[in-house]
Amino acid sequence: MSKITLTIRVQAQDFDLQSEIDALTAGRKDIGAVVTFTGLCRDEQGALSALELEHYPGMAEAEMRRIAELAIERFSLLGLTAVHRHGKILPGGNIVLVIAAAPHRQAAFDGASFMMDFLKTSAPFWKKEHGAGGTTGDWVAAKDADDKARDKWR
Amino acid sequence: MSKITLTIRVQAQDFDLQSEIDALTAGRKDIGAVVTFTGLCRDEQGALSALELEHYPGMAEAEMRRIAELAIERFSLLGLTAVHRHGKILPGGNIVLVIAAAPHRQAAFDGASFMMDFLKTSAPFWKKEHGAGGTTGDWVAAKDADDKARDKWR
Amino acid sequence: MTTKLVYFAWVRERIGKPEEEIALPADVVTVRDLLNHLKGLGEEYENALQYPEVIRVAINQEHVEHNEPIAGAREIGIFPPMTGG
Amino acid sequence: MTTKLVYFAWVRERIGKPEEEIALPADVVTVRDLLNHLKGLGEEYENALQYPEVIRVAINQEHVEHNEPIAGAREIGIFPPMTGG
Repeated sequence: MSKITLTIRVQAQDFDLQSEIDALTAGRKDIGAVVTFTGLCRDEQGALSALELEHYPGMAEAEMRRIAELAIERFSLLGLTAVHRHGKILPGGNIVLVIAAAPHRQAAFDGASFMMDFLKTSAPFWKKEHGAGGTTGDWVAAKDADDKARDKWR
Repeated sequence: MSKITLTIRVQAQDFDLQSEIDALTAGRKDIGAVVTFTGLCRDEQGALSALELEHYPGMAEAEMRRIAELAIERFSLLGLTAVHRHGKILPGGNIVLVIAAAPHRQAAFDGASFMMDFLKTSAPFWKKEHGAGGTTGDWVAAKDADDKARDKWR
Repeated sequence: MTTKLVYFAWVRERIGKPEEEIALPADVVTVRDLLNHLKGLGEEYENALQYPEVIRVAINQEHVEHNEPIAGAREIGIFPPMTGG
Repeated sequence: MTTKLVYFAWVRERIGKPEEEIALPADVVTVRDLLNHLKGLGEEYENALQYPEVIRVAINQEHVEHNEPIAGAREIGIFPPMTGG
């Protein structure tokens, strides 16, 4: 029986990808493929001073764990890590990290992609834009494309 | 016009994921998604002492660059890094790293997956297994599954 | 007996508080009944819950549909569609 | 005039050298002709190129099919299917 490593965290501070991977793979010889997804704060127009990430404490972690367990089961993953930041995040900064580990590459790619598609639509986080001029902007609207990305896994 | 960062390396030494990502994303605000793939040396049965990676110097880099340029074009990537190690690699050690950066997540996932599927079947690298008892084992056979994974992109 | 309600994002901003304990009438049975009841509590609730079809609800920190009964809920979360990740 | 041949993995091991310069007869026109010609050079070549259909060939470090003409090749690489990644 393979050991399955599941790590879920919601935190204000930044994360370090290599140390998160090391925590998942250290001392193991059964992992052949690790896929990571990092979501960053974009600001192509220079109109943004920061994104503010609000979350539902407790439920955010519980929902991420529920999705992670589905992904582990469906793709026979050996490990899954999901870290979501909250609070103010500057353009270029990290928002979310997902790491999926598996014996082979397709399962690792699918596991990470599935986790992100469901996290986007089900985990209780909300983004608000703060304008470059110090103005408080709008809450980001949910996208139909995200629902479609999720529904392709049915 | 967005700057596109393309990095291709074949090297004996290990790589550090976070610093490779930092090199790709530093100072940019147009990247919203970074997907990485790390391929590791597996040894579930404990029968392996090391994998030995042979490559065709010059052609290996050229072929990786050719595939990377196809991926950048096809998925409108903002950056792509591919690092492949050669020489002896111990079980649990890193073999290959691919990083794809894009404005949104689907392109980053597709870019990294496409790069790996073509790298596996087209880049001139060969794996030989060294047995746990000090025996020199067989060359790893090419897999039909890898050809199929590549052909799904046609 | 009271129920704890927690609000997030623009629902929280429009209602003007992050949470409250309220007593619910006996005829508030489902999530849909709850949203309609809240809409009657004042302009700020009306403004927040104007389009109940877009509002998401969690009972005891699990997503539920609008036809779910709320009996036994310790905590009910009310919020817009999620936009994390 | 000679052509540089480079061998990799089990093709290299069976032929017993990583590279060589050889003079090719005028009737060796395509990659397929080359593989057949090499098979006639001795047991080690016969052993390496026994199943030419699995052998991959690159001219000047680019993959080519077996019907490709070799005229103008500075370097011809001969190797098994790739197994990197």
